[in-house]
Amino acid sequence: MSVRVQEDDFDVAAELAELQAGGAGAGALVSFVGLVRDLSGGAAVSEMSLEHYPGMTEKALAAIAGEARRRWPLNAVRVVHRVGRLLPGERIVFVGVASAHRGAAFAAGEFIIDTLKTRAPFWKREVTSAGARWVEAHAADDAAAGRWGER
Amino acid sequence: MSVRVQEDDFDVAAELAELQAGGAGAGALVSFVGLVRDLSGGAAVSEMSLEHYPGMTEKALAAIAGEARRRWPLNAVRVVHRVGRLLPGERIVFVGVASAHRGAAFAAGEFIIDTLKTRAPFWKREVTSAGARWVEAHAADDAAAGRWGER
Amino acid sequence: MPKILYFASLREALGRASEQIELPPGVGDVTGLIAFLAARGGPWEQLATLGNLRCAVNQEMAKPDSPVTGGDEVAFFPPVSGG
Amino acid sequence: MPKILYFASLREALGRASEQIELPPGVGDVTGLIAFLAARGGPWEQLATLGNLRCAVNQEMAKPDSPVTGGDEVAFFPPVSGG
Repeated sequence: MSVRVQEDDFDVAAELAELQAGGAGAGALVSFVGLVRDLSGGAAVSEMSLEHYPGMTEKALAAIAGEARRRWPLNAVRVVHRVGRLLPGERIVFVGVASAHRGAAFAAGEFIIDTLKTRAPFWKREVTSAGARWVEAHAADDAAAGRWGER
Repeated sequence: MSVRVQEDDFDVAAELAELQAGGAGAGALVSFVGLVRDLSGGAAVSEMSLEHYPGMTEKALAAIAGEARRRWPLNAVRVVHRVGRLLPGERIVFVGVASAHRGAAFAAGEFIIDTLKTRAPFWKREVTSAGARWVEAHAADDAAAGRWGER
Repeated sequence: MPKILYFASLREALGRASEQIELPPGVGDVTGLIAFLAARGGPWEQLATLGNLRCAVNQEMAKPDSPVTGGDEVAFFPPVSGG
Repeated sequence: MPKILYFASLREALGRASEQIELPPGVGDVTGLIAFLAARGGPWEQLATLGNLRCAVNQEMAKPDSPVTGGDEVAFFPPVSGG
């Protein structure tokens, strides 16, 4: 299990290779990559920045990954989340899960990103043609995380 | 939309880069990689081979990808499936989906691999310590594909 | 003269990957073709008895009553197991 | 002397990223700390009025009745929006 928070971009191929290497016996690798979208509420996004709570972020990510490992039979979990300034099209987050079976890998991957969106202390600030603004939490994210129930 | 059947291994990073390039405006990339497991029914697998039905395979994969695009708002879909001789740990199949939103990307990715398992003409033959045998279709695969209902 | 293809364990059991046959009079669908081939006896009988035999006509999954005509490509195979 | 941290839009609104305060007598939980800080007036009042204020104590999500003592690290922030 590996969780990282960093300003630099990550190498998806390297993350998947580590995931596979760390997940001996796995038959399924599921990855999620979140990208900076070029539109937000109809306004063109020129850049965004991600603030976080150093220390708590890593703890929250490790807790979410650990919860996924308790819920599903997983061989390996990797989470990388970027912070700082990001441009449209850039990668924001990587979630990788290895399991013997694909159903568990898909479910755990979706659980991790859904839960991260509501429990990990990151805040997005967008610069759009309409000015800069802090992105509000989405009700859809709360609903998505709520699907997974209480721990 | 791209579907391929090939003997050669594929480069996951290149597939993801193409997926992202072809999915302008996407905020979510979900990928699935299926690997040859080193155990099958408790027996050690030394190698396997995948037979397919040239022509029908590509049609079936394109039909499944097309169905996914009708069901979910997707920016891009890529499927690569290998055939021929494969060793434990080797990649068998890649499914990549790009969408504006992660829920659609996860659902479509899982739909494609679940449906591929029951509708695309591939047959696995394993060589284990107990001898060579054709892998029977799994009831679990039928159940997984059945979840998605009729088209 | 439909072209018939056999795959995987069925190909091995029948010792044949493909053949081109003359469609006999009265055979117009998958069920009729299976009965005609099974009548060859020996390993061919399993075409009629296998509970999980799959068939494709012109590379689309077919049903027992799917029509078969002279120019078709018909494939028989066990349930698929890819991915 | 708990350490208080403020993040994102709240940090901007309060013009402060962190501070170290003397915990006043009688303040023993998150609700009490919020009341104490809101009493500073001006922008600080929003700590008491924001419907979606989030709080963590020692880097774990906290509730209004979560205890706060001298050595704690307490953080206030808006709902998270990462990923």
